[in-house]
Amino acid sequence: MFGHFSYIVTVFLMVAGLYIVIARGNLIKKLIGLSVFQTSVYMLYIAPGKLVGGTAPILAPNFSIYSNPLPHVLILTAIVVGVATLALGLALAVRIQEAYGSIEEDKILARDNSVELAEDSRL
Amino acid sequence: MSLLAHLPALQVVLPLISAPLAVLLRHGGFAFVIVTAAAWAAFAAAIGLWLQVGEVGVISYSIGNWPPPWGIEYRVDRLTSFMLILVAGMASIVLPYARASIEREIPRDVHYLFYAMFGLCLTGLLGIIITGDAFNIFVFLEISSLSTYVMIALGRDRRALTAAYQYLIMGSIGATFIVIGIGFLYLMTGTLNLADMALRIREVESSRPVLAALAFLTVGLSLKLALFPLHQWLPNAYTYAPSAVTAFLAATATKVSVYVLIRFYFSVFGESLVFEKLPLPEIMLWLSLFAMFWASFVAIFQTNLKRLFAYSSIGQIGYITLGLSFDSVNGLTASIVHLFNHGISKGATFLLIGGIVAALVGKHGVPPAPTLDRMAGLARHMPLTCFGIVIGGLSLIGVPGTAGFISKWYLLLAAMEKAQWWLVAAILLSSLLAVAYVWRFVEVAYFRQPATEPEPRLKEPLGLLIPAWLLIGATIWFGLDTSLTAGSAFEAAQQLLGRSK
Amino acid sequence: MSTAHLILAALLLPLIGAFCILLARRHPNLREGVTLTTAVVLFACVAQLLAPVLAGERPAFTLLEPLPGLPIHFSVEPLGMLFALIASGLWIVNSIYSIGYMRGNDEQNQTRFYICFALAIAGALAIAFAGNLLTLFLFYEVLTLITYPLVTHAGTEKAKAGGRVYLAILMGTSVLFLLPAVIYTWYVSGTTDFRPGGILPADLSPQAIVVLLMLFMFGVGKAALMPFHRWLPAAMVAPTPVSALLHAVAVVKAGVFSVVKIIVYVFGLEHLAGATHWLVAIAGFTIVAASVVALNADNLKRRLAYSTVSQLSYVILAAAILAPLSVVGAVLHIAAHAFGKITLFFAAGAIYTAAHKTEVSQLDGIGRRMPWTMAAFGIGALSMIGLPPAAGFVSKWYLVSGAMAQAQWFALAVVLASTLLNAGYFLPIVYRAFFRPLSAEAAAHPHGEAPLPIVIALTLTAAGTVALFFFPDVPLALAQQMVAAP
Amino acid sequence: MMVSVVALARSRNLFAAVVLSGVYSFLMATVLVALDAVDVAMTEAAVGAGVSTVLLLGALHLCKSEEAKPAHRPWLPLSVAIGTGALLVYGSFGMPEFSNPLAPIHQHVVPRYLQNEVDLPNVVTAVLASFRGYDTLGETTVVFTAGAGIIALLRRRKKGKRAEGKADEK
Amino acid sequence: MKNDLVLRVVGKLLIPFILLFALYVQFHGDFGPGGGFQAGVMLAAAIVFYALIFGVPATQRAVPEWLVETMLASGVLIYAGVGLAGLLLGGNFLDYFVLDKDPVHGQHRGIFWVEAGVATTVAGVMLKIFYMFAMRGRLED
Repeated sequence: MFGHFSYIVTVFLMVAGLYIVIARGNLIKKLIGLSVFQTSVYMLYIAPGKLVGGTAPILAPNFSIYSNPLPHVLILTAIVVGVATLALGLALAVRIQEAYGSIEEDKILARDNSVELAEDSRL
Repeated sequence: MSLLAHLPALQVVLPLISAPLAVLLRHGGFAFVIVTAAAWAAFAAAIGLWLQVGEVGVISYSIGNWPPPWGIEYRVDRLTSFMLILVAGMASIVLPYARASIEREIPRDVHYLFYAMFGLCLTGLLGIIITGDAFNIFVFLEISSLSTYVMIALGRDRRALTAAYQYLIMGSIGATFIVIGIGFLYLMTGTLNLADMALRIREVESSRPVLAALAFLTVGLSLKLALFPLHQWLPNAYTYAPSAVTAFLAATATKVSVYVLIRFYFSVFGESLVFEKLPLPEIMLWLSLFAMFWASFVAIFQTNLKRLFAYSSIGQIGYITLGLSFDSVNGLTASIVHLFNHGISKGATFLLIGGIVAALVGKHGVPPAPTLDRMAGLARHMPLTCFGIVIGGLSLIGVPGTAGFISKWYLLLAAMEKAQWWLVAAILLSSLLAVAYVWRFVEVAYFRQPATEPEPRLKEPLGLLIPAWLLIGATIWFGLDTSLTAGSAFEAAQQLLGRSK
Repeated sequence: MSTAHLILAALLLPLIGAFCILLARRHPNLREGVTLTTAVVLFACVAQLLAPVLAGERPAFTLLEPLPGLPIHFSVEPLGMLFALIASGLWIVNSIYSIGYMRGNDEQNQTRFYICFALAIAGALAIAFAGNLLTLFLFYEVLTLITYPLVTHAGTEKAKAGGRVYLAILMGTSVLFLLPAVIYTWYVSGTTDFRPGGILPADLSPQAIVVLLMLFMFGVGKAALMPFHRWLPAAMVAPTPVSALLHAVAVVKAGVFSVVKIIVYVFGLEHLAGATHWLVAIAGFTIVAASVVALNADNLKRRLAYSTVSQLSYVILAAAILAPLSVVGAVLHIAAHAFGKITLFFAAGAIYTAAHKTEVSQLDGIGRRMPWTMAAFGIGALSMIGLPPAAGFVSKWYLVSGAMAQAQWFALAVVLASTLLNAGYFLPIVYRAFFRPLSAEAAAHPHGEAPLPIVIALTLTAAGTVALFFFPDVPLALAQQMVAAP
Repeated sequence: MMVSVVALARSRNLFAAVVLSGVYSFLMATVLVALDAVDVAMTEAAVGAGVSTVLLLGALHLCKSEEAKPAHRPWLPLSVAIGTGALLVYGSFGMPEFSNPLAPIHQHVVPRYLQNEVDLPNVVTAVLASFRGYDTLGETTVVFTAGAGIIALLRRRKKGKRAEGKADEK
Repeated sequence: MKNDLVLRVVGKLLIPFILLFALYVQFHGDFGPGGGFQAGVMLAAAIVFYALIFGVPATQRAVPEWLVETMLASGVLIYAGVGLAGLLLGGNFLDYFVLDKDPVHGQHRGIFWVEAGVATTVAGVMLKIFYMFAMRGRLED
């Protein structure tokens, strides 16, 4: 059972993150949740790579067992991608704030709907 | 070593390099020239690869000279080259169009960035298609996605921003799901190379992680390709993005996701696993049907032309996934060929709508929404544009003589093989819905008198018309001669299902 | 010039014509001139094919191959030959007529009208020469789409509504029934070519055959089999030349033509034995019901439209009887009805142009003012009823004898009843026209004959109707050849 | 770590949320170290705790830092999240035991990496830059994309604010 | 806080070391943890730090916008350039073996340049984003 503890952690983090993304109306909060969600995936990759008694995959004569380096590489990439996404999302949030004067999903939707109604009424 | 041997690498790297160059030069004109040149080069490369595949079969190119599975492999088979042609071809047609189109839609000082983004999007899509490495798919997926978000957000309407944001959230979730799926596969097989994976997955077939991976990949990709319940991002994104972007996305982005799905289903998991262990085909069948009817139905009541055709796209994607769910050569052929046919028809349609928007800009300062009431009596001023849209629409309906008919033919044939007559009826009924929404446009454009008094004469912007009509021509041509499209698709389908006649 | 080239020429000429019309749009005279010459040349072109076909040759020609094993293929066989002759021949007359009509009522967008007309003819010819189901289906749809702008020509709300019905029924039936039928045929028999004796595999179950036949019969909405006939009256909002050539000849004949062709060349007469009772019944019902409606219709064009519906079902009925003789009758009726009905429409249009009258009840005494027109109308009416000396008699004769040969008493009863009904709704018009006194308000607005081109046109077709009675040789020969060829 | 996340989910003050996410990243980094993923840990610390936090603060500086109460009940999102989690759990049981040297990931591809063909002690760097160098090129491109994209989005217009949505409002 | 003496001095002393450490991470990445990405981030961090103390305008004088945007783009170009170099020297794309007579040295050379490319782009992007937000902010209030 303990063997899967890391997986449990992962799952918990992921659920929480996903929940924040979907449930929260605030754009920035959504992004935070998104990053948590993505971070949880790191565990999924890294944890299985660990070998008890192994060391970091930096070769040295006095070590024989190393943890698996490949997941580390992948996750490095994943982290970078994640932060890139985050930055972009924030930029968008800022622009939305300027265009709508709010970053609350509901308000924004309300304003758009009013606009669309006006559009349709012209038809 | 001749350059031809490196076509797979050049295919992706040329557009990739063009983007930073565009940024370095910081000038719209140069950026346009560079990116367009890169796109055309990529198109040429795609054709070259198509021919090579015809000669030597599957091409494998190991990047960094590390043999797979240690290094990253590029793998080109029939389907790959077919998709490459679609994407690169669309790019090389849309770019010249964009030149004239974004003049009117995007502030001048970000033009060079727009082209850079376009180049990156193209890079990403090509990379996804051609790579033979699971994680590499994810990386390039992100390249294309991020650039797409930006391009959508560049739309003039402020709702473009929210649309882009919504897409960013849903897209990232989808991407993360895909990563999880890939992670499971990696943990079970210990490799990231798709071909290698396909071999090693046999040992752990139908172990829970593999099934979970299948589920995660399906959900994630369905988000990307806007399968029915996960499509919310698409209408807004298509509606408020700049016209050129809408056309390019509609023709390629979702299609590439479908391609990835096909790859994983048939090349990695294998049909036995996908179609026998899980109720996946049934689920997909029903979702597709919902998409076909619900989306087409919603489309009928849209007032904004772009949005109308956006919903029609969701419906058309339904046809594609429906073809997948049959798990037969004809069904798969239908899907693949419809990827292409719907790509060109819908791309052409959006290009022409963009032409209308551009023409309307002349009157109002900023591009107005292409609502139907603005189309009243438009055929008198812009005959070629409207006629083109009609042809595109006919192809969506599946009228014989247009590309859409070919896809429908194979789809119906596949349904008949399965002797599912109700399905045949469903497909036909849904295409009648298409008639309904296309004819809404026809009646308004041709028979309704413009609401406002004498319209100031609208001119048809030639620069926008030519690329669009290239695609319209293709729509008709590939409805009459399908040796390229249906031929390749059929071949690809047989390769994927490992069946010969 | 080889026969294959002739086919190609016959298909291309109208297109070229349409293009020239577009170029000449600024000069009406030149434009109409182009139309006429195109029509004449086209007819000459088609006529050249007649001799070889009569000689038993089957000129063929393949364009492209959209689907593996399914080319766009043209092949001229007797029936198609006849249809092509009728369509292209009457186009000449009709063009003459159109000139008089369109100018007489100075209609809008005449250029669009002439262009679509030429294209429609091209479509009709392509259907006539179609060598397999795919080609037939392709141009069937094309014809629907091209004629749509002609139906909605006026652009009024009424026209738009009519267009909607037109499109909805024709598209709907063809997509819902015809397309699956075609694909299924391809699926079970691996080909869609038209071959004498049919192409369906012998082991196809009777139920399947019946279902397939239903799909085909209702799928060909242009044949106006009830309950899918509504588009025809709806299409009457179009200008009369359209109603005359397209909705009395080209389009509707394309429908019944397809029906006959499918029954003979896809199913094969002998394979259908016992599978067509329902079809006989429905066709019979359509004949009678449509006639009854026509009887109560006061609007002249509407009455003619319903008469067309019933007359079309004659052809279907004749084909459904499955007797070689009756099939001959069907083929002949295609020709006979074409001439007769176009004459009637011409007359109706002439009345509208000259006197602006559209209702039957307004026609009292008009015969004295428009003797030529009403005389032609009379002949057309005779042909519809099936009395000598009009072509209708010949075709009905074969139909009846075929029915007797098969002991199809129901069919006979239907024919008898409908003959009476036809008489019932045509003769009163003639009677009114010649023997009733002018109504007061009609007397107040004096008018003479219709413009000369119109009169010429309807005289020609009337003459044709009579001529077909005395010399039915060519159609007969074609028809018999078609049935004879096993 | 879980605690911080829960707090994150509950807190309505965005500023607090940002700080919490920073903390969370640090914790994550430590865990990663414990799992021998030093490079990843380093990056996570630099990015998660450093860059992201700075970015978020920057964004907050431009937006309101209070979050409104969610109007609708969160049952649907919760169920979706739970469902996903359940699927993950389903998948994760049946995976090789934690740190099982016989698991395929340790058996198949990796051994060759550890043979140190490129003669670099830090295998991660070797794999990153050489074996899977192409991924890294892609990664760099992603970063570049984000950068250029943000320029495109946030570049100040000389001609003042853009007329967003005006076309439809009038 | 621009005119807080302590900060200014500390900053002046500290920043060079940060830069140094960044370079260390960059080049020592082959032996210990670290690499182009981390180095790039630190580089950016140092300059951001500078900006916080001496103000954005001063920083922009030290590290002008155009330079940043150039870094942004050139990083990717360097990376791709290495790849193409391998291609021109007769290997596959991103083939480092051919970069030197001794393949292993070739590898080292390739990795070195690649890491450099990564660092450049990352630093550029981070700075750019920082500038963007900063300027946005200043114009807001």
